[in-house]
Amino acid sequence: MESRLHMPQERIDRARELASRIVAPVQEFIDAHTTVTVERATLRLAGADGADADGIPVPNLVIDQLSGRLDEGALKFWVNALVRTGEDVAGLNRKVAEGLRVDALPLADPAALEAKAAELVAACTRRVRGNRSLREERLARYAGKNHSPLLYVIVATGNIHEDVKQARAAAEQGADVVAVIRTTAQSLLDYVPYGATTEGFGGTYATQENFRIMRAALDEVVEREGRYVYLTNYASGLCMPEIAAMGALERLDMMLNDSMYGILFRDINMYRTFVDQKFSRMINAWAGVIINTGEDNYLTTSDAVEKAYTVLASQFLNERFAFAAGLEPWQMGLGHAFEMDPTIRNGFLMELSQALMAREIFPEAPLKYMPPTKFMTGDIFRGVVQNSLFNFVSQMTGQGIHLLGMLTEAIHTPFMQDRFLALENAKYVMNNMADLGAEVEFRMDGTIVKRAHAVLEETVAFLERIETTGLMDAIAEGLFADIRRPRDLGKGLDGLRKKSDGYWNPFEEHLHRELGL
Amino acid sequence: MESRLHMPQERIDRARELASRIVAPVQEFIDAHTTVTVERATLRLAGADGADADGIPVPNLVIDQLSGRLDEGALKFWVNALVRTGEDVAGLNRKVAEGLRVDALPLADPAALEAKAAELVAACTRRVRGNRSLREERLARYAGKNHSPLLYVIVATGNIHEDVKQARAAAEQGADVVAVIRTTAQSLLDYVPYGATTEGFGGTYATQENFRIMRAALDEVVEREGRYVYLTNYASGLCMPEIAAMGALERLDMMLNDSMYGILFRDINMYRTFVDQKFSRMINAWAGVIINTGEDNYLTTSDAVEKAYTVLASQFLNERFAFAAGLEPWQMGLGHAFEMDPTIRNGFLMELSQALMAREIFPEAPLKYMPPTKFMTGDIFRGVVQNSLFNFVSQMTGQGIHLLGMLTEAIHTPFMQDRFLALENAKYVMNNMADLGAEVEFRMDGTIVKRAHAVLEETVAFLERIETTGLMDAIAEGLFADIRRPRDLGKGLDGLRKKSDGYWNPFEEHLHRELGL
Amino acid sequence: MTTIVRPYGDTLDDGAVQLSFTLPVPFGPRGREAARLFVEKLGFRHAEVVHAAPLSGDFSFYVAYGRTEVAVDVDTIHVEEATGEKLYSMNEACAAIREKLGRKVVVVGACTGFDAHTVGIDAIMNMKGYNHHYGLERYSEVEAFNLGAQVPNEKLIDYAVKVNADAILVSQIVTQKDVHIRNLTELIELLEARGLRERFVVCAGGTRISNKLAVELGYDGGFGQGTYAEHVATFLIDRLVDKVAPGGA
Amino acid sequence: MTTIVRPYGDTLDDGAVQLSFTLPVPFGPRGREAARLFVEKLGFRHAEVVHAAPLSGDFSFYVAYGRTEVAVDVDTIHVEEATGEKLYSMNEACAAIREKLGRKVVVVGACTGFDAHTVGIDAIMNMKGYNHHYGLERYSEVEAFNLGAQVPNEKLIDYAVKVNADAILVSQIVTQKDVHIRNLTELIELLEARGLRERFVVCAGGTRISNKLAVELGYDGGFGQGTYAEHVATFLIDRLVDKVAPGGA
Ligand code: B12
Ligand code: B12
Ligand SMILES: Cc1ncc(COP(=O)(O)O)c(C=O)c1O
Ligand SMILES: Cc1ncc(COP(=O)(O)O)c(C=O)c1O
Repeated sequence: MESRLHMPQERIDRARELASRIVAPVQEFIDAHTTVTVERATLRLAGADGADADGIPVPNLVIDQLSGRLDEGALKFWVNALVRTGEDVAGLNRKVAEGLRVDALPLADPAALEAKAAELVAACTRRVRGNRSLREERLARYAGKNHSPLLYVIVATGNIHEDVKQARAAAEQGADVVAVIRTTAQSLLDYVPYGATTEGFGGTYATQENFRIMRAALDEVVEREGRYVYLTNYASGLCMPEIAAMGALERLDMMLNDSMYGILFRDINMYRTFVDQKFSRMINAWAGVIINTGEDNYLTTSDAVEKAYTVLASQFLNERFAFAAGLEPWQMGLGHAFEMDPTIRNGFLMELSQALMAREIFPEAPLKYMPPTKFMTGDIFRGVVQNSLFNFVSQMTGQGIHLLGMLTEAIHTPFMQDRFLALENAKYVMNNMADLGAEVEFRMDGTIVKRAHAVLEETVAFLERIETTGLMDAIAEGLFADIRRPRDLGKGLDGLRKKSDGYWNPFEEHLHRELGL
Repeated sequence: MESRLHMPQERIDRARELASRIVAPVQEFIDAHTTVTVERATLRLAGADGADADGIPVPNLVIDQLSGRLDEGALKFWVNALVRTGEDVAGLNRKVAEGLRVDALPLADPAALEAKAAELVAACTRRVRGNRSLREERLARYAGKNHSPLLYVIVATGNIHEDVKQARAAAEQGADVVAVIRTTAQSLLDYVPYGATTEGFGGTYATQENFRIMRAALDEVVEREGRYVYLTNYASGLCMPEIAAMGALERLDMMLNDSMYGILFRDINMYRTFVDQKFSRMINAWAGVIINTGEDNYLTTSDAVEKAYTVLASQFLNERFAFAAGLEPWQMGLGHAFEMDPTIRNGFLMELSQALMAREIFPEAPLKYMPPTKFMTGDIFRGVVQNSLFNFVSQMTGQGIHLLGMLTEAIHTPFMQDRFLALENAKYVMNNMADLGAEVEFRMDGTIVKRAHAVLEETVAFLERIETTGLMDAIAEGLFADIRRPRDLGKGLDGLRKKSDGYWNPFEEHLHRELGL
Repeated sequence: MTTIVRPYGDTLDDGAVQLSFTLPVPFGPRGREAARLFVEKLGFRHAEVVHAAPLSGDFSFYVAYGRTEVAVDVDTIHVEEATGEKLYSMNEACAAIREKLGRKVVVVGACTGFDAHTVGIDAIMNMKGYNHHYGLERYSEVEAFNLGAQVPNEKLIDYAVKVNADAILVSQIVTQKDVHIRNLTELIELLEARGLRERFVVCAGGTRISNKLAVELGYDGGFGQGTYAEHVATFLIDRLVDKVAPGGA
Repeated sequence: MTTIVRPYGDTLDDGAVQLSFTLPVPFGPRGREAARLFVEKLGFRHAEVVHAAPLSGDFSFYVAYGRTEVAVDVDTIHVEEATGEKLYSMNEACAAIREKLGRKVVVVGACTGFDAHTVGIDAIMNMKGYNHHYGLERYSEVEAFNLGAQVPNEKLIDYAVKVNADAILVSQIVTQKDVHIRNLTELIELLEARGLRERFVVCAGGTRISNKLAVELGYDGGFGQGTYAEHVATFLIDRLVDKVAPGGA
C-alpha cells in the first residue's frame, strides 16, 4: 500500500530504534526474574487446577507452600509430587486441595523429574496445538465470512450464563469477536477464581470454566452460522500469565495484554508487570492468540488531542515487547481510540489522520480500534452519531479489529439490544462506504496529512526523552498518562522473585524453543 | 471552484441548451393563457382578502362572478368596483363578502381604472419592497450567524399555534429555516382558506393569517437570538400564484415551487400548472424569495440509483423555467435527495458523487438537499445513522439548503424532540468534519467520478429524447417518474383561459418591468 | 399454560426499558425530577433519567431507563394474520384460481380519501411489484385495476361495481389524527348502505394497518409492512373459494 | 397550586413517549403483539410498535410510541440541590474561607471500593480541574489530598483522621447491581461505628449520584454530572461556617 499520508520512513525507523533501545534494559531485568503468577501459570500448563474448600485455587495452594523456594521454580515440587505420590494430575489436584503439602516430599531423582516434566510439556503441547489447528482449520473453512475489520463486542453481565445468551445473540447478528469483560477489580486479585461464576460487577470473572462454557457456546454458533467467532478475555492484572495459560488451554483467540497497562492503570508494581507480561505473551504467541494492547486508556485518562503521541509511543513499545516475547506481527492488535471531544471543529479530520497513521506505521498488525467512550453521554441518540463517525473512520482507514461503540456507553454495560444496534450501525456504514478509502487522496497541506506528521514528530521526541530517562524512571516520573508509579510501590511487588541459579522451568524452556527466542 | 469531478463542461452546456429548447414552446403557451388562480393572485396583490359567511374567500367570490369574462383579466372588475363604490380595499372586501357583485357594475373610464390600478400596484410594491429590504437588512445585520448549509426543519402539527411552539423551539436550537408543511390535499383545493387554522392532517393550512402568525413568532426569535430565521411555505398545487402572493405580502423567504411537481405528483392538469408556475415564480422573484424545487419526489417514487438522471434533467428544466420567470441563480433552490437504498454496497459513494455533481453543475444555486425518507423505517436508531451519513455528504459537498432528516420519518410528522435530535446530529457532524471536502481529491477511475459522468450522460440522452418528443407529450407518455399525465386530464383544467386581446393585468405588466422580462 | 415475560436488558426479568420524551417544563433539576417521577408513575422502579436537554424556554427533553415488574402472558396472545405461513407463489396462485374458481379474479385497488401515497398499493398491484415480488397485474389469472391516488370511496365502489370486481383493496398511509380510521370506516359504511358489503372481499393495507385493526373496522383482512402480492393473492383465493363452497374445498 | 404536566409530542397533553426494549420472545407477530400489550399495560393508549427485529432465536427487539394520560404535578416537586444557584468563584471561595473560618480547609478525596474511575474526582480535586474550572488543589485556602483509585473505606477514614480533615469526598462511578449504594452505605456505617460521623462534612459524587440519593444515604451532600470544584467549595464553606456558628454567620 502506498502511503496516503506521505509519512517519513526515516522517522518511523528512528522511533522503532528508540523503542528497541528503551526496552532492552527492561528485558534484561525480566529475564532474571520470576513471579508467583509466572509459577502458577507454569503449574497450570502442567495441569494444576481445582480449588480447596475455601475456594483457594490449587496453583495458589502450591505456591503458598513454597514461598521461600520459589526462586527454584515451582514446577519442580509439583512434578516431584506427581512422581512421589504416583497420582495422575487429577489425583494430585484433589490431594493438594485436601491439604497435601508438596514441599514436604523429598525430591526425587532429577532425571525422573525431567522425564515426568517432558511428559507434561508434551501433553500440554498436544492440547494447545490441537486448539491452534482447530482454529486455523475453521478459519480456513469459513474464510471470507468474517467482516473486515472484525466486529468486536463485549458482554459483561456478571453472570456467565447470561453472558452466553448475550454472546450468542451477538454472534448470530454478525459479531466476529466476543470479549467477556471481567468483573471490576479482578485484575487486582492475586489468584484466578475457580469454576463457573454468576456474580460480577461490570463484568464476569475470568475463570477457566467460564472460558470453557463460553467457548462451547460460541462454537455452536460457529458451526450453525458458518463463520468463526473469536473469543476474547483479559490477561492484564496480577495474573497475566495464568490467564494466558487458561486461554491457551481453552482456545481463546484474543487476549487483552499490554506491557504497561497494569502499571499505569491498575497501580501494579512495574517489576511485577514487566516480568508477567513477558511470560503471558510467550504463551499467547505459542497459542496463536492475537493480543490487544490498551493504548485507548491513555486517551480516556488524558486529552486525546494533546496526548496522541503517547498512544503512538506506547504502540512502538508494545510492539518491541511483543517481538521480545515471540509474537508475530499478525498477532499484534495494537490499540488506539476515537476519543476526541466531539465538539472540536474538524476533530473528525484528526481522528481520520491518526487512524490512518497507525495503519501505515504498523501495516501488518491487526490494529484494535476503540470507540468513543469518554465523550459519550446519556444522550443515546447523539451517541449513535458518534459511533457512526467512528465506524466510518475505521472502515475508511482499514482497521483490523473494530470494537463496537455502544449507544449506552455512559449508562450501563451493554444490553442485548445495544449490541444489536451497534452491529447494525457498523454493518450499514461500513458496507455503504466500503471503498471510499480507496478512492480518495489527501492534500499535502491539509489537516489530515499535517496532523499525522506532527504526532509522529512528537512521538519521536517523547521516545527520545524516555530513552534518556530510562523506561522505569520515566514511568516513575509520570511521563505516561500523567500517572506516577514509583519503582517500589504498587500491588504485587511481594510476588516478585529473582531466579536462583537452579531455577528450573521446562515450560519456559519449551516456549523459548518453540518461539525461537 | 475547480471541478473535483472533472465534469465535461461541453456536456453541461449541451444539457442547458436542450433545456432551453424544450422550455421555449411551453413558454409560448404560458404567455397566451391565464388561470383562475393567476387572476385571484392578481386580486390578492391588489388587496382582495377575507371570506364570506361560508368561508369562501373574497378572491374566489370575485372570480366566480366573472367566469365568462375571465379572459379579460379579473383586476378590471375589482378596480372598477373600487372606483364605482368609492370604498377602500377593506370596504370592498367586506362588501364582496356580503354579496356585492362586481360584474354588475358598469365599467368606468379606462383612464380612471389605470389610475386606480397604478395606486394599487404602488401600494403593493411598497409593502413587498419593505419586506424585501427588512429581510436584507436583517441578513446583513446578522451576517455569518446562519449555518452553511442552512439547516431547514419542518413543522406540521396541523394547528398553527402548536406549530409556533415547535418552530420557536427549533429556531432557538439553531434551525435557520422553518417550513410549515401544508395539510394533506390542500394542494388540490382551488382556493386558499381564510384565517388562522387549527385543524390539519399531516400539516397546517397555508393561509395568509397563518403566515403572519408564524412570521411574527419567528421574528421574535430572530431578534432574541440575533440570527435570521427563514420562513418557508408551499406554493405548489392549484393555487401556486395566490400562495406566492401571500408569501410576498407576509415576508416568506422560501417557497416550494416546482414547474412540474403538481402535474406529476398531484395530477394537476399540465396546462394549468405551467401557466400558474410562471406567474407564481415572477412573484417569488420580485419578492426576493428562494424557490425550492421538488426533484426529491422522483426518488421517493422511483429508484434513486436508476432514475438519478431524471433529477438532473428536472433541475435543468426547473432552472430554465426559473430564468424565464425572472428568478436569479441565488434564488434557485434546486432540489435533490439522499434516497438510495441504504443496503447498497458503496451507495454512499454514489450519493456523494451526485451531491457534488449538482454542486458543480449549479455553482450559484443554493441547492436544496433532501434527507432519506423512503428507506427510513420504524428503526429510529438506524434512522439516526442514515441521517448522519446524509449530513456528512451535505457538508462535504457544500450544499446550500439542508433539510434535516428526522429519526421518526417513517412514523409521524416530527415531534419537538425529533427536530432537536436532528439539529444536534447535523450540527455535530457538520462541525466535526467541516473542512473534509476541501482536503480530499477523488481518483479519476473511481466510483465517485465515474458515477457523476454517467448520470450526466444519461441526462443529456434523456433531455434529447424529451426535446424530440416535446415536453408535454413526454409527460403524457410517462417519461417522468413513470407517471403518465395526458394533456387534457388532471385537476384544474377548467380554470384555464386563453387571454383575450383585451386582457388587462397591470400587476403582470409591473412584474415584467421589474424583472426585465 | 402461562408464559409471563418482561423486558430483558442483560438479566432475565430485569424489566429494562429505554424511554425518551419531552415535558412542557423548563430545563433544570425540577424538570429532571419531574421526568423521573413520570417514569416511576408508569410503573418503573429504578427510574433513571440519564440525559436532559433544554428544547426551548418551556420545554425539555429526557432520556430515561427504567426497570419494571409489568409483564405480559404470551400464551394468552392469539394473533390472527390475514394469511398463515404458507403462501402461494405467483404460479401456484394462478393454478389454484384456474382449478378452484375456473375464472379470472377481478381486483380493484386504490389509495383513498386524500391519501396520495401510492408506492404501497403499487407494490402490491403493479407489474413490477416490490422487492423482487411481482405485483397482481402480472398474475395471468388476475385482472387488476389500480385507480391510484386520492380516490374518493364512492368512486372506488362505483368502479368495483362497474368491472364486477371480486375484491376491493384500499391503501391508507397517512394516519395523523386517525384519518385512516375515519376513511376506512366510511368505505365500509358506504358499502353497507348500498347493500354491497357481501358482494366483495374487502382488504385494507398500509404501514400502520394490521389484520386485527382491519377486521375490527369491518374488513375481511388487513395487511401491514412487508406485504407482497403473494400474501394478498393467497388470502383472496382462500376467501373466494370459501364463498363458493363455504367451509369446504 | 398544581401544574399537571404530561409528555408532549406535537400537541399539548398528547402524552407522547418513545420506548425501546427487548422481549425474551421469538420475533414474529406474537412478539409484536406482546410488545404492544406490554406498552398498553404501562398505561399507554394508542401503543404502536413501529419496529421489530429478531435478536436471536429467543429474543426480539421493539421500538414503540405510545400516548399516555399519566401525568405529574410539578408544583409538588421540591428538589434540593447541594448548592443553590449562587456559587463562589475560586477567589471568592478563598476570601470567604479566610474571612469566615480564618484557617485552611482540609479535604480528603478518593474513589473508593473497587472503583478505579478517577477522572471524576480528579476533575474536582486536581490542579488543572475540568472544563476550565480549576480543581481544589489550586485553591490557596484549601489543602487537598486526593488518594486516587480503589481506596478501601477504612483507609480513607484513617487518612482523614490523620490529616485532621474537614471534609471527605467520595467518588463512585460504577453502579452495576447497586454496588455504589453498598459502598457508600458502608462508609457512613464505618464512620458512625467509630463515632466520627459528625467530625467531617461527607460528600459523595459521581455520574449517577444526586443530592437526593446522597442525603438519603446519610451524606451531607451529593454531586452529579456537571459538577465543578466551585460547587463543592461553596457547599463546604456553607456547611463549615454553619458548624462554627450554627444557623447564623
Ligand atoms: C414516499 C412518501 C411520500 C411521497 C409519496 C409518493 C408516492 N407516489 O407514493 C410524497 C412526497 C408525495 C409524500 C407526500 C406526503 N406525505 Co409522505 N411519505 C413518504 C414516505 C417517505 C415513504 C412511503 C413509502 O413509499 N413507503 C414504501 C412503501 C412500499 O411502503 P408502504 O406504503 O408501507 O406499503 C407497504 C405495506 O404497508 C403494504 N400496503 C400498503 N398499502 C397497501 C394496500 C393493500 C391493499 C395491501 C394489501 C397492502 C398495502 O404493502 C406495501 C409493500 O409491502 C413516508 C415515510 C416512510 N419512510 O414511511 C412518508 C409519510 C407516509 N408521509 C407523510 C406525510 C404527512 C405526507 C404529506 C401529508 C406531507 C404533507 N403535508 O405534504 C404529503 C401528502 C401526501 C398525501 N396527500 O397523501 C407521513 C405520514 C404521517 C402519518 N403517520 O400520518 C410520513 C410517515 C412521513 C412523516 N414522518 O411525516 N410522501
Ligand atoms: C474513562 C472510563 C474508564 C477508564 C477510567 C480511567 C480513569 N483513570 O478514571 C478505564 C478504562 C480504566 C475504565 C475501566 C472500567 N470501567 Co469505565 N468508563 C469510563 C468512561 C468511558 C468515562 C468516565 C469518565 O471519566 N467520565 C468523565 C468524568 C469527568 O465524569 P464523572 O466521572 O461523571 O465525574 C463528574 C461528576 O460525576 C462529578 N463527580 C464524580 N465523582 C465525584 C466525587 C465528588 C466528591 C464530587 C463532588 C463530584 C464527583 O464531577 C465530575 C466532573 O463533573 C465511562 C463511560 C462514560 N462515558 O461515562 C465508563 C464506565 C463508567 N465504566 C464502566 C465499567 C463497567 C468499567 C469497568 C468495570 C469495566 C471492566 N469490567 O473492566 C472497568 C473497571 C474500572 C474499575 N475498577 O472501576 C461502566 C460502569 C457501568 C455502571 N453503570 O456500573 C461505564 C458507564 C461504561 C459502560 N457503559 O460499561 N473505565
Ligand atoms: C490492556 C487492557 N487490559 C485490561 C483492561 C481491563 O481490565 P481490568 O479492568 O480487568 O483491569 C483493559 C481495559 O480497558 C485494557 O485495555
Ligand atoms: C415542490 C413541492 N411542492 C409541494 C410539496 C408538497 O405539497 P402538497 O403535498 O401540499 O402538494 C412538495 C413535497 O414534497 C414538493 O416537493
